[in-house]
Amino acid sequence: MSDCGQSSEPGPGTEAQSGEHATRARVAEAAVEAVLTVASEPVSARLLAELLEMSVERVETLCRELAASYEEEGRGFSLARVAGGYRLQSHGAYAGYVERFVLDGAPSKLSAAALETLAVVAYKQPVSRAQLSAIRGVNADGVLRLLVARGYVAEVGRDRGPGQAVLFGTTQGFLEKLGLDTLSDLPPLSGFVPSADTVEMLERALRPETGT
Amino acid sequence: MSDCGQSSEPGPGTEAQSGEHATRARVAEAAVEAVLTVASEPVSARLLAELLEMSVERVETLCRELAASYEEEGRGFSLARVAGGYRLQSHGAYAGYVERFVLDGAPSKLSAAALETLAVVAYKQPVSRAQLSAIRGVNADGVLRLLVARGYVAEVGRDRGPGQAVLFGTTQGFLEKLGLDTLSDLPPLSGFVPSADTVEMLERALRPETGT
Amino acid sequence: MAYEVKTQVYEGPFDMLLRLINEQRVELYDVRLSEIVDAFLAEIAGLERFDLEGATEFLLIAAILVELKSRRLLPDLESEVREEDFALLEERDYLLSRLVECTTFSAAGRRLFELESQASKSYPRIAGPDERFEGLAPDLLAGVSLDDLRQAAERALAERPKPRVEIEHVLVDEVTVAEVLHSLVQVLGRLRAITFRDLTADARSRNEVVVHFLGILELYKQGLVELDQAVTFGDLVVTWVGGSGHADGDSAAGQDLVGTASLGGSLAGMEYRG
Repeated sequence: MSDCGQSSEPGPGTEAQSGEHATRARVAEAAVEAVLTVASEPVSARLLAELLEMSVERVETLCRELAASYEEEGRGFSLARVAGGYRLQSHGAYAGYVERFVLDGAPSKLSAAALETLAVVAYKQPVSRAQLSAIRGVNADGVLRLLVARGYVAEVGRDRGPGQAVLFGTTQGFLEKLGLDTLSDLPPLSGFVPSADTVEMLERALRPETGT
Repeated sequence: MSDCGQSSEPGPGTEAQSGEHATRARVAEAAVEAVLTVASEPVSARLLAELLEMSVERVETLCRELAASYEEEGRGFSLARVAGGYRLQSHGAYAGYVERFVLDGAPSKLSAAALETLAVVAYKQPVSRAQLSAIRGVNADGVLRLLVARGYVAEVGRDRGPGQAVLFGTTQGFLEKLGLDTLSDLPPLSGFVPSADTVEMLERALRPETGT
Repeated sequence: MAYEVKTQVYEGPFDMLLRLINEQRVELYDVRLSEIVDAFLAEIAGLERFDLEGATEFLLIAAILVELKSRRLLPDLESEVREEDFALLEERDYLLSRLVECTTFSAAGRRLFELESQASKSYPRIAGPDERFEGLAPDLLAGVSLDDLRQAAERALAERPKPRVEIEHVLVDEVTVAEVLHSLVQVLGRLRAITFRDLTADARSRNEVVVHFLGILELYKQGLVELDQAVTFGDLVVTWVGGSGHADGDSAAGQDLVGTASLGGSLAGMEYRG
């Protein structure tokens, strides 16, 4: 076999036909599959809706159902919604095989300091160097440069105040790397405020009494 | 939904488990799906057999069955055997949608990161993945795969050192697209060009950047 | 508990403090100020422009820490509340609020890490259209000029993170409090009483004297020695009251004291650099 079946039915605008590729819904599903197969970046629901000539809502329902069916069937790929669009990706359960194949070597992990700075940018964006440094207690330039080079963070504008400080924010790549659809999918910051116990522990550690 | 289900079982060498990703055959099938999902080039049966730790014959049977099942289910993608390997591609029946997508929706410009990587390959070829990553300060694999898939960059040899890293260079197609006769027609770089030693030093300097 | 702090240029004072306080569960007086100072100095050294605001901020925090540390280290001779204690309390509240903020973002950073680890198990499909659509696919190089390419190369080759200058090896801990404690416990257990002058007669440097003094202070704090000084600036007599069981340097007391080694190390390091 050189290619597995090239029947020539439903293009866009083609009436759904009876048979295997029959129902309208199945055609739409398959069309989404075809488009995502050739995409190299997440495809927005809006663009899919345009291509399929249906409403954005219907596309979203359809993609959700398709994703669920892949999961249920135990497929090696999954349909994920990231960075404002849909994409096909390998299923996390088969990361072992894929990693052997792509030979990436594990991408170098961010240091704790870099992650913390990234968190500040993510939650406080747009944010200036000075604001970052103030929160972390040291100059943030080195870490910031690393985050920019790795594509997590980018300049997003200038402060209108005096000095016109450069402002930083997270990128599309940040969303993709974290598997998030939009920034509003970030877990709420309030969930990370330390507990009363922890604060008390910190407070005790700072208490200037003589310990014994 | 930001990501569609991430169970964490069968890696290579993992015993097949009961449940959704249950049978050994289903695991192998899903592993093939996962690998083909991320592959930009056809993957040989031999390589698949190696990854899956099974015989080439079994891989071929498995791929044939998988291809037939996609066809039967009326999927928008098909598993094709081309040029000595297997790949996922959009199903011919949905070419109309794909064409519209390619014309209207696909990115029409190289990203800044991709252009920089391409430029580094052009000027510093032959270069290895590791050198590229070191120069750009980021893992260059994803971008490199895209450039290879688009035919701008290709493997041009192997490093003679230990590890025999794959070396990349630009293609004839690249020269044609830019209207160049030979690589020596590239405009000269101004300023600092790091030597191989410097690149190696940078690589080393980047290494301790891993998490605490 | 013994611990080692790896100075990482990119880790700031707050990180360091928090890590020590939170995870290592050490007391504040165990925090190596020199680590913090070194990290900060290294940062400053790498700057093209001196960051006055950052430096001031840092000095304030360092000053608070030194103050808090010295109070914890010295015996509680007078317990009356002095006026400056209020100022200290205020500073402490300030430091506390900064640490809480920092803790919050630390936790958020760890969560981001988890999200990324999870997401990185899935690799995106980036194959693009196959050759059937080649004629249609926009040429990604369309509109890219040779000059664009040259500039991209120069950008990529220039925008390298600066190699870090390793500074760890600059610090030479000639002798640590941990080592000194070990020998002090043995010597004192044997001799019972000795003047500080005699105790440090063999010291090769002022560092060693300082480290011995810190060791003695620590033993005093643990109630293992008594100190007697007849006249101001007179000889300090150190008397062992810890019992004979402590003559073994590996005793529980010895273990407990290891944390203080960091302080000795830090002072030795600073002295060395000065």
